[in-house]
Amino acid sequence: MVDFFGLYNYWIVIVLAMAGMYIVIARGNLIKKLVGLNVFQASVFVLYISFGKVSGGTAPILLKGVVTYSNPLPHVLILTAIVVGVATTALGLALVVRIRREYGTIEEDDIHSQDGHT
Amino acid sequence: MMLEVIDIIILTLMTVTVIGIVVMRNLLAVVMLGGIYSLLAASIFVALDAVDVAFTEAAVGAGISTVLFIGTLALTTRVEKRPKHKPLLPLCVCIITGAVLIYGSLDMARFGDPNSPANRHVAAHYLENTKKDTGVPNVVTAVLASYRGYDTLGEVTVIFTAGIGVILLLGNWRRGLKPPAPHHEDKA
Amino acid sequence: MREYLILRVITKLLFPFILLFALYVQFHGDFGPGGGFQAGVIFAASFILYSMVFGVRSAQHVLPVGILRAGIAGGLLLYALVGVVDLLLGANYLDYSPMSAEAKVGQHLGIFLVELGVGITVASVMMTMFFTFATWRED
Amino acid sequence: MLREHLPVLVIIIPLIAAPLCILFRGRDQAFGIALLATWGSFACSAVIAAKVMASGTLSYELGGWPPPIGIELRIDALNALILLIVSGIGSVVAPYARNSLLLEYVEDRSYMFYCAFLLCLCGLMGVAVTGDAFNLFVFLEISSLSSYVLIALGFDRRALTASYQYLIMGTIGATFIVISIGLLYQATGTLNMADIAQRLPEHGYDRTVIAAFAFLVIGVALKMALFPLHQWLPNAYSYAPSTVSAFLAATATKVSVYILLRFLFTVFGVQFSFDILPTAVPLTILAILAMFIPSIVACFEHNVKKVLAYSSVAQIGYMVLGIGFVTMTGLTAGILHLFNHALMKGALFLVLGAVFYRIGSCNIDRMAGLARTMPWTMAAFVGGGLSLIGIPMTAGFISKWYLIQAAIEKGWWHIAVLIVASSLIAVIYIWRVIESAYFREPPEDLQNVKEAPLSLLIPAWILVFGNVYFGIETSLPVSMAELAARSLLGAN
Repeated sequence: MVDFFGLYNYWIVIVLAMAGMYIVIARGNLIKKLVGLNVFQASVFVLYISFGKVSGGTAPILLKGVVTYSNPLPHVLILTAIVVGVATTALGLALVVRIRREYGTIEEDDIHSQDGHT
Repeated sequence: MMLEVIDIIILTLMTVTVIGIVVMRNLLAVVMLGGIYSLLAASIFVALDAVDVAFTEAAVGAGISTVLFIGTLALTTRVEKRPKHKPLLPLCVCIITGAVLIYGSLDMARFGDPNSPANRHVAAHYLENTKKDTGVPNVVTAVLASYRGYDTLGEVTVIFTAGIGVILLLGNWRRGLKPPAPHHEDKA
Repeated sequence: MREYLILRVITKLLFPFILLFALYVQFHGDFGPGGGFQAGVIFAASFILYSMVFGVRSAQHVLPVGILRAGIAGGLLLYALVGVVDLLLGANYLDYSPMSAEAKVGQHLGIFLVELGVGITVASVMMTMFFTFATWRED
Repeated sequence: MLREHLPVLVIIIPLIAAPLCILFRGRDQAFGIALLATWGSFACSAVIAAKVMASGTLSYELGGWPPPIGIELRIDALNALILLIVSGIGSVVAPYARNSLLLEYVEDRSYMFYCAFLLCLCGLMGVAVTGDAFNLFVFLEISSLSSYVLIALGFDRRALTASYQYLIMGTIGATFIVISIGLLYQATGTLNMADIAQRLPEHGYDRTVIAAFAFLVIGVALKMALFPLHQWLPNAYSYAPSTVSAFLAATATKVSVYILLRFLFTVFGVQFSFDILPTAVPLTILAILAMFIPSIVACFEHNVKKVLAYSSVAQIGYMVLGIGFVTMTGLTAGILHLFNHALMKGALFLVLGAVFYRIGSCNIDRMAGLARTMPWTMAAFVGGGLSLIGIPMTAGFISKWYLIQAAIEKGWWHIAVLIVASSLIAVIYIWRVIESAYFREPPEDLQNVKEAPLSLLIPAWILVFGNVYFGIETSLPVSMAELAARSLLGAN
């Protein structure tokens, strides 16, 4: 039972991440794919932050009288990763807007049929 | 124990949100649920002591990203078409990938273990020496801007790239985007 | 958006406080949660709110495209040049210690400057992105 | 005084030049800045390479923090070679862009094109010098984001969808790499690659490490377009502007191959990657499939850019095949091919840019009879094509020769035969283009096409000349590749 509680956090997050990835690769709507990508990445971020949690610790801002802090390094990494994520999303959306103008649709299937399966 | 309870509640809410995102075809609803997902992730970050990350995720994931998504919806369309294919292959890919990750998680240090390798070695060094080295009490800021300042330089470059990219792709330029004609003669 | 009187009044009331909060997050990031990135996003959020209620044109009156572009480039440049200054002072790239007589003070100064660079670039990029999406028209 | 700071200078020169392009605006100012920056970092790379060959691995501590506390730049022969390739191709392509149609297309935002180009260069070189696993991801994303933008600038609307597809696949790949780095961090508590390598054997190769390995290989395979994860590449390279295709085809996938090499051999270690896990077998099988299937597809394509793009997927196969041998000769061959392929694909795509400049198409039928009107351009194509096939006296021959030797050394005769057979397919798709250009009548509207301007011909010919030069005078790439292979194999 203890063992289960030690890992359940990881498992739920893994399932969420895979649901996000599923949306990315299974759906044909270009905007929905990007939402899925965000879900996928956000779940991986939660996984990272889970690695750095220390039971009984507090946020890593040094204070007098506190001995146990959670691990600051995953926080730093994920701060960077969040920025990379939003940058990707913004670029992806700009592409979607342009695709919509050129093709009149944002569904993958319609785009393929317009381009004759190339 | 309190932490575990909060954790389970938020994770359950996140699961419900993701199911909503998969099922719904109204893109505005999907985008809003995506924002809610980020907000829930931010609250879990608070529970896991990552206040800086929570702050950022709430501002970016639930804020700016959602605004940009809604802006795109206004310029494109609101409803997703009904999917045609049976998504068997993607489903298999995701199940296998998830299985590999869960397999990998079996040998991980348990959640919250203060003696896991991740929480010792380099991380312990930061917690011990930040005050002495930089005089900054927020260890996350110190690591971000000084110990791993080069990473942050890269991060700023990434956001810079995205800004340039959006301007290049969507900016209002004098001429529309007409492909140039080939040059049969040399330019004067 | 003439008819939304409450929205307009509340926005005008909130606007300075959001800006103030952004500045607080920017300059207090060493001591509490926050830093350049969060501050930049909040700063941008205030202008995004303003332009949603009063229109992009009036927001761009205060922040024309040229200034935003300069901000995008300037923030990154500030960050990178702090490192170059360290090089010229004889230290390794991004080693802030020699920027002051005492290493600890130098570190603090360096962190302050690079966080400022981050804030400027992030705020300018976020606002630029929003304005670009908002003013884009299909022709 | 600046000599010791060279490893970081090579990155920050383009990084500082990029925002300067935005501040100065103006087509000519941006061009000047970009040219100075790329040539500057090429000069730095050359000095670094000389230093590494003379005195061994360079290490640079960013922020003055010793690794693993801070981020370390670490350059051995392999990194130095990659740096040379990326900055060298960048230096040739930067002046080429000025006169190609691309700048007319982007018109008043041409300074932004140069900015994105510099960012891409900076990202690729940043990946090549860093010794920190997470930093590698950050710079990989700089290069990826800027290449999405550059590809989307293509004249055809399909460039947009190609770029979008690349963005999705690339981000999934990058996220896989992040997951892998996270698992490694969770197991070892460090992000410095040398430190991970040192601590992994102590930690033991448990299930977490195996999962990290799987995610890394798949993530990198997506980024480097290893068959069958290559779907994004053909469209991305065919619809991107020629300048961009030339730059990316010659550098981007190479850097991904470098990441694979670095992680398989240095971080995870030869023993874990190849003795404990049976990685060599699937890699070899995929490599052989990659050598054949995309090559055969290339034989049926009408867009010559697409032919070359599919051929790029095939060439990745050769590199991975060399890695899969896990011998000194095999690795040398793989690394050599990395260098040589950059030369030949760069040359060929630059030639196509010149063709497009004059006739506005890269269709094989539109290129009929082109050798009459554009003899120098088509001669350059023949030069690059011969190298791609692997004719003696060209660079392409050298790497294939090493590859065959490696196969024979292992006693795998059938693989040696397969290498020759796949080269014959390359003969077919290159010959189709040559046949059309030399032995067919030009279309009526293209009777009076003029030769391409020198500003486009000279860069293309520089690379063609490189193909011949390094096919005869092989000591530089071979000695660097051998040194790199030795350090990869000897690291464990």
